[in-house]
Amino acid sequence: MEFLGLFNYWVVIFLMMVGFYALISRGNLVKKVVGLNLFQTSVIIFYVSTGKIVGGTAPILIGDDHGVAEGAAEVLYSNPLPHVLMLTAIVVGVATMAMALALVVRIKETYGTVEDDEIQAQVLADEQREGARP
Amino acid sequence: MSQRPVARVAGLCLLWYAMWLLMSGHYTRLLLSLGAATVVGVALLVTRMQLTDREGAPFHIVPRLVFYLPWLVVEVFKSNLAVARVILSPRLPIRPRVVDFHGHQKTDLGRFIYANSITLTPGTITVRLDAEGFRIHALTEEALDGTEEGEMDRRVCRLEGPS
Amino acid sequence: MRDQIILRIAAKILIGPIFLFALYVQFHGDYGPGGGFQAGVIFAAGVILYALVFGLDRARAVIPTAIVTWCGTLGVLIFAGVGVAAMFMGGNFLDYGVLLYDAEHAQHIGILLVEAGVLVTVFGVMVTLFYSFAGRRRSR
Amino acid sequence: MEMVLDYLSAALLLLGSFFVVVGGIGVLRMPDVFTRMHAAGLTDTMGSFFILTGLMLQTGFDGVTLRLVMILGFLWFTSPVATHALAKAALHGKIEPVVHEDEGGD
Amino acid sequence: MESVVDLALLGLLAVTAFGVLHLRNLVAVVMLMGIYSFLSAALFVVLDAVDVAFTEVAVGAGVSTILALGTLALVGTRQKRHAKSPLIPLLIVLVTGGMLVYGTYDLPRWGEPDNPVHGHVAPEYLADHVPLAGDEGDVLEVHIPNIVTTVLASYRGYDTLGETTVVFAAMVGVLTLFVGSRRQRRTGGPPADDEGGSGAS
Amino acid sequence: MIAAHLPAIQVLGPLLAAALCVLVPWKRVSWGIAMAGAVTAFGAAVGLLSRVLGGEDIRYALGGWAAPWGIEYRVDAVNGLVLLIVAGIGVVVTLFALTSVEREVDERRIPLFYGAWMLCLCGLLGIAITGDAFNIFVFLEISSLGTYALIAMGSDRRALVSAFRYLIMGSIGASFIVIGIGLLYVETGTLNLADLAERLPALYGERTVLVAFAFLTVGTSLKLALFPLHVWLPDAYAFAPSAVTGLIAATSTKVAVYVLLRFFFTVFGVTYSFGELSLGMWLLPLALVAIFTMSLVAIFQRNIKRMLAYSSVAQIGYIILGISFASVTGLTAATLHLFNHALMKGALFLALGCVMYRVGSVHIDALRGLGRRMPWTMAAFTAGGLSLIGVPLTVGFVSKWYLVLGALEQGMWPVAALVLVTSTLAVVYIWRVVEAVYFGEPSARADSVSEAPLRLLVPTWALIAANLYFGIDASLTTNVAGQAARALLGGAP
Amino acid sequence: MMVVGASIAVLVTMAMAMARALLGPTVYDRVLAVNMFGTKTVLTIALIGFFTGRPEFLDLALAYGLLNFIGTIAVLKFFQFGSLGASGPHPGETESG
Amino acid sequence: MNPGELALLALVIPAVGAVLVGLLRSSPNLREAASLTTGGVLLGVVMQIHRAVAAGETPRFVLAEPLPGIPLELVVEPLGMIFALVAGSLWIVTTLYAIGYMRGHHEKNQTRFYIFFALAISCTMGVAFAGNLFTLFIFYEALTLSTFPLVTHAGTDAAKRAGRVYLGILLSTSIGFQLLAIIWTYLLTGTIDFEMGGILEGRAGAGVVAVLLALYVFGIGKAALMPFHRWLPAAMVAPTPVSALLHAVAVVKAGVFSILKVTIYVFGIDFLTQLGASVWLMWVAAATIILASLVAFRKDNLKARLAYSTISQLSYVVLGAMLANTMGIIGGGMHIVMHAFGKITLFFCAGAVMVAAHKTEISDMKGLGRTMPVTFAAFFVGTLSIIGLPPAGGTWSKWFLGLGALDAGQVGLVAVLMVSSLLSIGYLMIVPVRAFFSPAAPNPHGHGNGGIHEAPLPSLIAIVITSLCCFALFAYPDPFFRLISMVAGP
Ligand code: NA
Ligand code: NA
Repeated sequence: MEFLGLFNYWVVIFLMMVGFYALISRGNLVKKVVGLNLFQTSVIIFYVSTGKIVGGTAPILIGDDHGVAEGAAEVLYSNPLPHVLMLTAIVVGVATMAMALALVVRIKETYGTVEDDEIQAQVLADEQREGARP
Repeated sequence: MSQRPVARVAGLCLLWYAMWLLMSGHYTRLLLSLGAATVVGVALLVTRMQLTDREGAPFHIVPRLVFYLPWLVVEVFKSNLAVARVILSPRLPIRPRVVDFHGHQKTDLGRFIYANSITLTPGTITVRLDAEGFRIHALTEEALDGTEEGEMDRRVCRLEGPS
Repeated sequence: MRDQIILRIAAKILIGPIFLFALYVQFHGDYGPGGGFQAGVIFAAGVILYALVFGLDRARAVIPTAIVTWCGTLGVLIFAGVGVAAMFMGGNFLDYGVLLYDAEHAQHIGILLVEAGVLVTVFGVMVTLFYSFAGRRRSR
Repeated sequence: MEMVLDYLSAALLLLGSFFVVVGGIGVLRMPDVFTRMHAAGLTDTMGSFFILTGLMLQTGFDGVTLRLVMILGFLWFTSPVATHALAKAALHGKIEPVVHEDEGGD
Repeated sequence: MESVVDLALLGLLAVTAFGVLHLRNLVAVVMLMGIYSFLSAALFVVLDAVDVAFTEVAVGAGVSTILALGTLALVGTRQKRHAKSPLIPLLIVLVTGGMLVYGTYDLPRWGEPDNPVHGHVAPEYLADHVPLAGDEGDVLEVHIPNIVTTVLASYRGYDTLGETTVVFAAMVGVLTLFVGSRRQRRTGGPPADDEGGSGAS
Repeated sequence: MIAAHLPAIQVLGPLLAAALCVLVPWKRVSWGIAMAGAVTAFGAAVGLLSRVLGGEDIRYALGGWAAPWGIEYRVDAVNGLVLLIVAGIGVVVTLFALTSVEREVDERRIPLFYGAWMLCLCGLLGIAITGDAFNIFVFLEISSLGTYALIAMGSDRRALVSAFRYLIMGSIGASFIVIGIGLLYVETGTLNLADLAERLPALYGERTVLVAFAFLTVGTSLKLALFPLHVWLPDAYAFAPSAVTGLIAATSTKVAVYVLLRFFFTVFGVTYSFGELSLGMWLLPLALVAIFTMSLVAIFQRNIKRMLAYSSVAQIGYIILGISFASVTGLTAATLHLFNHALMKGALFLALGCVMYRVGSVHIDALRGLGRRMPWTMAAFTAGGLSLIGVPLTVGFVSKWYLVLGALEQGMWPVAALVLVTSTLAVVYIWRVVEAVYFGEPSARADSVSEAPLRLLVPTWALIAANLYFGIDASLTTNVAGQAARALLGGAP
Repeated sequence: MMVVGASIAVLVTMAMAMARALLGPTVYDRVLAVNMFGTKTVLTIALIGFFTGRPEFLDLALAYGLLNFIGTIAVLKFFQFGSLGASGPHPGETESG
Repeated sequence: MNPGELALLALVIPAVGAVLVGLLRSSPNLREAASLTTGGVLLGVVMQIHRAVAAGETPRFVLAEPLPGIPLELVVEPLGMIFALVAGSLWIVTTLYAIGYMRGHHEKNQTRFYIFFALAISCTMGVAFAGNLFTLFIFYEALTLSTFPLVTHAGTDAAKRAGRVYLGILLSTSIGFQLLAIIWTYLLTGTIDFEMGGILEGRAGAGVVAVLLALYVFGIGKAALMPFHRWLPAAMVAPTPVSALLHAVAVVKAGVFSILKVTIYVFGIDFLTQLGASVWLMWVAAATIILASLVAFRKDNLKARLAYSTISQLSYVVLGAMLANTMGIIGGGMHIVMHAFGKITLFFCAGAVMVAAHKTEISDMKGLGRTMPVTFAAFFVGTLSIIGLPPAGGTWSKWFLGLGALDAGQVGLVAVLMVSSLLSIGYLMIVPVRAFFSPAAPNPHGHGNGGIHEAPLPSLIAIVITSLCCFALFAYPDPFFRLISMVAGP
């Protein structure tokens, strides 16, 4: 288990970077959004993994209905705080994504394409037209 | 077997509340009343969505389903074995084919059950179901045998009951 | 529409239990995983399945756009309203403990109410989003 | 009794694992999407059936069992629907099933 | 044992990520994105974060995928082969990733119970023994078994209000983009307007 | 009761207004609600700042839970001032929006517009007031989503593209911030800023803390458009509706700077940021390059909104320069410029909003000869421009004064000289406009326009008046800024 | 410990499904693989619950299956109609004419 | 009303005048009457203040306190009084001249012209009465901005280009160097007040003082010290009254005045002498004197030649300041006055020639003295004053500067002064001499000089007044001498 100590984090970092790379290297806007999603999801994995205690269990107290734990002392619970934070992060992620996708749709409707370079060409054309106008 | 719509909805409510109670495991007054409210609310919504007819709440076939399902599980097991053998054979002895035929079911619900039963048993898949009838994709001829025997067709017709 | 027999019937049977499951998840968040967010999404998923199978127009007829948008807003108001109520009853914003005489019980009620707010907003927003995307025609 | 249940459970899990893996192999080996659906069916039907029943035996009759039953029911209900929808879409998408040459047909 | 599943899931995640990077059929990409969410949800279960897993399944895998499909229906499914040089993005990613890896060296080892993160703040949550504001240092026990729920809805309820507001904000944002823009008009929406993206105006 | 709950009301006003704006179908009513939200926030900000200046340390436990378990609001001179800026600008620009937005935004979107508007404001105020690291992220996202929507509502189609690019950059920034916060959390177990500040000194040598610092810095810098991470800003400002440009130019980068200040000075502490990491050495050249290159680029812009946007990036450079000195004078300069730049850019963009309202373009050719047609608007632009240049008796001068003083204090007289020399670049780009406006031949379009309506002129001139007032009597602002600077260096949040 | 064995078996199958998803060749192959991947994840989650000793969270697996199903239907609707909003049968329609 | 309030009034009156001019724009006669009246009132007020100052008072008035400890303050001290007297008296004359010129030349936008003219005077008064560096800087900048519309008055591309040069050099030097120097001074001393004997003594070493002095001297771009002199010739595109304003009344005088003021009140002449920090700047000034004179030689355009003459002459004042001794300061202070009256006369004449004869090039003016005798006679008087020959006022300033140079032991500078005087004889005296004594150039259009007569009457009156003043200042320099002596030490 010892080597997992850092290895786990490294893999997660690797995942993050693949998403990040997709986000910044791809010209297709949808692909960018997907990359962003991957990036954010991986950040969430990173966070959640920090709350884990090996041999621990989910932070839902074992006991009676009212949360009065029977022998709660012996049970090791993982840290609930990262979980709460990441619930928020997931929701934030999907909100951002919805917004991004809506923008992609509108861009497609006005530019006829969702490829970055083709959009840029049209933006430049707009710019020139504006400059040429009396 | 024409139940009145209200009865069907009531039946759904009962069924759902039972499910709620089974799933819940916590029987406080608050949760019990929330459960009741939930069931009623969902029933209203589903009625508004027009989902509570004989297809959406097919209580009439439930008694006969008890006999049909065990048979189906056995059929599924048998065909699973057959397909597993095919997959594990080095030469992959498949002879895929597509077959069209009409079922004898009188209702869409019956056709639904028949089509799904066909698909559920590996080796055959209902690829189309419409006015022209069924179109089946079969992995091997043997897989098709079971269907063409009409055993399943008969059983589903019986399950469907008199229209 | 006879070629939709299988999906049609499957959806008819599934959608009710989906809603039920959503609310089950909502109200058992104290004891297990789940709560307003998850329940809201699952409830919305029920509506989405309905729309996928029976068409968007049909879904809009049953659950109008105005209503879901309204829900998306209402939930925020419920959540914030609980907080404001706490302020009026002498506590800090969102201090549920002052809502009832018994602080512990008040916490439970407060949590129940804010989770309801979350449910309503998440449901409303998710369905609004689906309506928005699915309801748009493709250009070119 | 405990022991028996444990062994039975293990046997069921093993059986389930077998079907699941075979289904996976099938999905890789089969030549086209339609034939692959049959293989995938293996994992969804007997694979899930044996694994879930095996798990049921590991716990008493309680909420967990109930949920396992519901999961199983759900999988068995939705799996053929999804498979059918897929097959129909594939046909619609002009995917011709690979059919054996000396097809007798009927 | 958890670690085997953990590693297997991480491996599958990596494969999925590469798939996303390389496939140019956007539907496949979106489906892989769904898979990515599913896999991470499974991972969350292994990491004892069942609530997160639930949310990831519902929000990440469910809603995101459907919204992405809805988008593809409107923008098409093929990605152009990109001509851009991958060097600069690669450099950025390598630097960023390198930084993070560098930072992990002083990170507490994964999963140890005596990490600082488990020693401060969280214990009071888990003991259901959180102090109230004020000088007296009173505590209030909430007695709800799912600590995540209590933290989410009460201790850090304000974050959750913010989060609900974020969801609301997404709705407002998407509606502002779709209401009254050109497409709507063509599909028989309300009367015309001159808003929404005529070129240089 | 109200006094005790001012911190909550500060954010709650706009939050509730956002929800209510969307619910009503009438555009004027939703504007009224938005105005009420903004005014509420402004009142709360004034109340909070006056209490802070009275020596009070304001803490507010949300949900009644003690920090660090619960989230707490904490107000000192630093964020008190930021709150005042954001809420004050919010009121003025909302006033402006009534007329401007009806011209630039589709009728049916207006209630939604004000919803997004209030969300943006609510988010910015939330970031500024909170004492919890993760809460910063949540409110950052609220304001960001609002902003993306607002920018995308610009009538030029390029607004969509710039909103998308901003979204991507903003999300990367937010993710970096989350990573940074996460690393800090892993090291300390807490999210409360004050608690973090207490626990971090023991961990100063740790590589993880360093990386957390780096990620927080880069993430925030993306949001505040610190050169060279500014690429999203010019187009976003240029193509957003006029009122939106006014709002975000005057507030959102300011709030991001505040976050940076908070992390540098309160959380990590000046000994770590500027002692161990010698942050000043990194920030100083960055700031100078930003000031210099961005001012130069501004000179060549023909879209005046974009010109001012580049100028904003340069002006952010001035703020960062002040921060880089890590001295009381430097921080006073930075904080002052935070406030002053909000006033000047707000005024300038609103003046351009007036032009947009009448002429429909802010291209330099469209502005030719407008000096006669729109004398009040153009006078406002000129006055704002003079402030931007740093002419005495405007707020711009006050900022420059302290900035140069700060530089000279460090013995960096070449830096001081450079600061002043670069102001002359501002002279160049402002003067290009003034010359076109007053000495250019009116274009056909400009020749037929009349002065902007009073409802636009009043808010514009209100900001100009503030530019002049705080330029002639800077005692209030310098006092608050000085107090803020000392609070930052003192370490207490 | 057979639970672990079963988990590994399921994970191996998931890997095979993943391979199919990446290999295609047609989009329908990918959908098939993804759907299969999803249902196998349901099993994985159920199994994880057992070997981590907290099997009471199976609601999660149920939700999983549900969303996997809806996702698959959405993809297929997308392929068949090119849109998610296309009209379908009326729910009141029980028997066809 | 106490003298401090009077000082404020001196700023307000021209501003009020500007408003009046704006209100009366539809009636040119009333408008000009308003201009003249405010000019008269201003002169009266300045005289009042002078009485107080001559009596040894130091009127003060605090306007505001923009930055803590840094007030916006008016303080009238003798040097400022000199400047105010010059500007106040020349404004009326210039207005008078402008009335004739602008109408005779059919200029457009005359209202704008008078408004900004009045505003410029208001700013000039502010510069003259600035109580500290900050106030000085503010009015200095305001003066730049208020004169910009005058420089670009013609609205042509050439005018706009000139305006850009004007603004570019003046603003960039003032912001880049002067402001820096001010803030630096504040940092070193904690104050920016003008104090007799300076504020820097004991607060800064020789190196810092040298740098600071350079920052001030070059930062005060209005003094047109080379190499920051380009704005002055460029601004020649402006109408002649504006040139008069720039060269004689307000702008360049504000520059050299500021240099004197900074030298005396910030550095302190004793401190400067002691450090010798200003020696190299003396030579920069000397070089400017000679180089500008040489350039002037090569200009055929009369106004351009006068412009370079101004550059040269201003450096006399700078030189006086840099000498940093009593005689130098007296010479510099006196030269502000003398040059003002001399140069304004010359510009008035140049403008008169332009209005009446439509001639701008010196080579075209041969024989013109016969048709415009008054004008060229006045030009001759102005020339005498500039060169420093009796019986014109300029004699005094040259005399004191020479003494100052000798006191400083800089014999070389005396030589420079001599050479410069010779040069100015060469390039200035030649103009009236040719006008009177050369035969008229053959007229290409063939109708002789019949169309040419003297300048418009108001302009002519102005010319006569200023040239008489040149004589008067030779005979009666006492008021100015007394004032400058109050600050120049024993
Ligand atoms: Na089958
Ligand atoms: Na929960």
